[in-house]
Amino acid sequence: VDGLFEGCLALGDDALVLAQRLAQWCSRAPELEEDVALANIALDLLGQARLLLTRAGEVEGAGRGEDALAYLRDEREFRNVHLVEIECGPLVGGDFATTIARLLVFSSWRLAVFTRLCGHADPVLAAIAAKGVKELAYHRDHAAQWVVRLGDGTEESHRRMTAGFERVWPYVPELFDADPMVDMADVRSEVDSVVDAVFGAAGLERPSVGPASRVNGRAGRAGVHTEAMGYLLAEMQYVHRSLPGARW
Amino acid sequence: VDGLFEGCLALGDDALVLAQRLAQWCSRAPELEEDVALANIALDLLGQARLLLTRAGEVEGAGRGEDALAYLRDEREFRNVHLVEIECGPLVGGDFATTIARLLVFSSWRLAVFTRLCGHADPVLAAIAAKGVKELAYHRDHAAQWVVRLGDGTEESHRRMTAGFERVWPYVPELFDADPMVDMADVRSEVDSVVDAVFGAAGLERPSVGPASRVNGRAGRAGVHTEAMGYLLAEMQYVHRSLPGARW
Amino acid sequence: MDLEARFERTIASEQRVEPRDWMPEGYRKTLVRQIAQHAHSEIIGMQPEGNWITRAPSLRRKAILLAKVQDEAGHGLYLYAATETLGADRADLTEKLITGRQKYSSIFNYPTPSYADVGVIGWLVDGAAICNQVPLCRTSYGPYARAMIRICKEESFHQRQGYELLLTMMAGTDAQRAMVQESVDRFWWPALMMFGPPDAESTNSEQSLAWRIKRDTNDELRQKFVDMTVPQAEKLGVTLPDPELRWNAERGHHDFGQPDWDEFWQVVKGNGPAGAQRLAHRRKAHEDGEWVREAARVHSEKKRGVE
Amino acid sequence: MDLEARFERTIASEQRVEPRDWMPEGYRKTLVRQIAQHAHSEIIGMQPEGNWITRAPSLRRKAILLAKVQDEAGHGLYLYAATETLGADRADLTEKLITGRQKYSSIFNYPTPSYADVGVIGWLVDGAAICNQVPLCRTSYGPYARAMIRICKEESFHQRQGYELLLTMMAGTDAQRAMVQESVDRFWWPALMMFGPPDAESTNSEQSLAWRIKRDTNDELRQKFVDMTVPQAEKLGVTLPDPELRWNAERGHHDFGQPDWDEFWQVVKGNGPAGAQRLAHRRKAHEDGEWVREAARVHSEKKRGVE
Repeated sequence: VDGLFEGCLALGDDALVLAQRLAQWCSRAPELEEDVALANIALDLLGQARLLLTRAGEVEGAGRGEDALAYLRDEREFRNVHLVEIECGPLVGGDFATTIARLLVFSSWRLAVFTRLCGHADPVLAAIAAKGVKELAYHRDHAAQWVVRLGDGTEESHRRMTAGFERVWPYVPELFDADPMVDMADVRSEVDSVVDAVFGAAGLERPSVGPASRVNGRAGRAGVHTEAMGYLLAEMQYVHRSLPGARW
Repeated sequence: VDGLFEGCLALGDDALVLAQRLAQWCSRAPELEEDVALANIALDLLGQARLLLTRAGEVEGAGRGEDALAYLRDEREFRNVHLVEIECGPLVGGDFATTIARLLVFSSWRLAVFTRLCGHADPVLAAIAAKGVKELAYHRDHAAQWVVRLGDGTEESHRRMTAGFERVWPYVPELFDADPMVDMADVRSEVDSVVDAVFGAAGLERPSVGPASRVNGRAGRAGVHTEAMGYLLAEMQYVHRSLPGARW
Repeated sequence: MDLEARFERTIASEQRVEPRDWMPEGYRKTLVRQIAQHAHSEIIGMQPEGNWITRAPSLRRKAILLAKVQDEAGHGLYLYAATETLGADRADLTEKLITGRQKYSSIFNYPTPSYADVGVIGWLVDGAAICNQVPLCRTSYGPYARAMIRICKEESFHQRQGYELLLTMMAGTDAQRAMVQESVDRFWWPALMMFGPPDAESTNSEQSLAWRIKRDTNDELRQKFVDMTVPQAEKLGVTLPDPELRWNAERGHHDFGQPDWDEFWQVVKGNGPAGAQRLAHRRKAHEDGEWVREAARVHSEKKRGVE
Repeated sequence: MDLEARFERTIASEQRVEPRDWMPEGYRKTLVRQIAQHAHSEIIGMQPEGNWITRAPSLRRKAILLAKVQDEAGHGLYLYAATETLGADRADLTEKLITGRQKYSSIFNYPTPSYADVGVIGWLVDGAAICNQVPLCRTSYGPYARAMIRICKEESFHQRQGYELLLTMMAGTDAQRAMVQESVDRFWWPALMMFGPPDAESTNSEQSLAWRIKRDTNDELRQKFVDMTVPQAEKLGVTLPDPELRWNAERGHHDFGQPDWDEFWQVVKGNGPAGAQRLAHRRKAHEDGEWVREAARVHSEKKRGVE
């Protein structure tokens, strides 16, 4: 299938990088139940990443497995969107609300994409998508519940939730870049209606900030990343790269 | 000279790691003049590190130069004290006051040590020490001036300066561990009197927090580091390690 | 028959005390303190291993590690729930933890500077914890015993995963083997300290043994752990860093050296190598989350008001 | 002779206007805006390269890079000092920067995802800056011209260092050469944009040329830059990513394509790929430093009171 390698890589990288970001919350969530929930979501995404990268490696046929793809590619070979790599807390770049804002948009988008991929010509990708749909529906609902709680909660939580969406909003349009596998205009209208409904229930306004512009038209899907990505990869890949030939 | 390799390595690692920490302030200092000053101090320490690691490599005679020692050793082979590796701001672990507290203690100690090393039997080490003495005197005075300003300034700055010293104090005793090159009891009394004089001028009390205990008696000088060190090394070494065979 | 006598009989006949049953105030307090300390240990214990999630060297190891640390959060939740059956309040216990008024296991005040520590914590630290905890599955207080049964099952699974990581590393490169040995050298003595001070210096133990909250002495458990661990170390191919360690055929047990008890007391006092860091981390997470918990509370009150 | 005529004569005779001299309000305002914008560019310009200090792949490169970024802070200091000779206030200008009311060079809103960017910024970005700035060494306002002489000298040094890094990398491994080419591909068009929009669309230029604050048009400078850079690219062995780029013997200049001016205006408007990040970084540093500046002020007042 044409573009299958690139498609699996892009979706795999999205999941891998967001799992990495969510794992940073581990032992730092606002309550224990949320620590468990965020770890669950990170584990689901990590599982999706492993299946997708493995499939990408098989399709490529050059002998690269999930770990070769995750640990031995350089930054410009990663195909994830900017939305998953930017810092949204807990340490810098945001807070719990920012993390939830990203999760709502990302999981709504990914659920819409995976739903459509259930009928993909590649049976392996179709099966990965079918499994992922259930997980992503849970992620989206979890995020939506928090958006409503925080949007509706206190003045401070409303302000933070608003700021969180403003922080992530410039990175949303990249999600809808034309894709050979899925009709993204269609996905966009689905995501728009989900997000608008959540905004309505939470008493939030859709942010008015414009999209982040690109570098000669290129962004994450074309391998041009934000400055946060290099630090993320250095941390993720360091042990693997510093012990060449090791088995784990 | 016995212990020369270990001595140069320890002093070189101290300087390298603190230079790395200070460089994180670059573009983040409270005012432009201080951005320039902290970069100057980091550059001096980086220069000392390069000379000391180069000398360590020569003494070892195994063909390792400054970059092999800086970029290709694993964490447990680093010999710096914990004081220089812990996070003291700007991003996490402290603020400008914490950074200044560490700098005062470290540069007072290092100045006392370098003064004594000017007469070392190894002429290269003695020359490095002689050059460093002038630099370190400036670092110490710069830090002392800030401690006085912040200790004496506002209620907030006094509180932060106090907290800064409490943060770094548990890591101070390691500086005075017995050393074959220098009489550390002597160094300790010199440092004590410098620091006490600065505390006096700043209206600060000597902190009462106890020393951080060790791991089976071992700390930084024995290659057992705090958890901050692994992240620092991953960031510092990643590019070098991911391009094997490259020349720079 | 009076309440105290009935309670004593329940204990003596190895039956379980349940939340609705009468119990002496000392029993309740001791239990709350012990279970809370155990819960705190699970929560603080997320940090030393959590330190490696973002850096795990394979995706499979990353998933295993994240799931393990998540289980620790789950254990914390069961245990706090058990304290609530005794009338304690989770928020209050958390406050006691972050202000240093209640302790947690000192082992978590040691740093994890190497990925091998993930394996060694699984093998030695979880191993020691299991030695401590298996008897608690028969502890006299029902909710605690039931939580321990579930926890011990999961801990055994974690221990096997840790040991398996070490087996894999020992079958790897020289650098990997050196990492494992270095980690064992660091964790061996702290693991022995997990059983608490020698019986001669231990307080609180006698009453706890009588109430069957505790079931073995510190020294008995320490011996059991050493005897269990030595053959595992041999199979692994690592050296335990104790020159006095040897089989004593007469006793039918291993003789072994004493940990540095001065270091132990320093660490218990909160001066552990990573002690301040662990508490500061927990405190920051708790304080940073305050606005979220407050918003959730306000939202749920508003919702209740509307319905 | 009236003040205005004397001012015009100073300008016309290529003499310098000094702080004590009378000058038209429009001249003063234009200068403050231009010099402040230049100062802001130096300060914001610390970030894209500063991004690599902690990760520089050799200690020598780390020292060179740190010294360079430090020089940029120094340039910012001279330039803010030049605005102060015109009655401006640094704190006020900083406020205008962090609230987005004054601009800085848009080039710094591009990210630096690769270590090769350090070299390419030195070569192309500093190279373009020098083309823009060399004429300013003869600008009509004395303090600005003198600051520019010093700055241009240091910038040329930085440019040579950047080019030297690229020569070293091109003589290295295939991976290093690929890094350089990828970086050139990203920075070529943004570097061309540094000369501003085409003359036909540029505002403000005419008066600035008349006052000799500016000395060449955007398109003249852009052409000069392209002509200068093409042989350097050949020597380096990189391809400039412009299919229309070729020597035009008739004009005695290179013909070249146009950058994406829509992207340019987006970036100028603040939606650059790293625009929000740059301003947020600067704002955070400024706000985090407020208590320090306040303490220093209070301390020095106390001291003055005592003496």
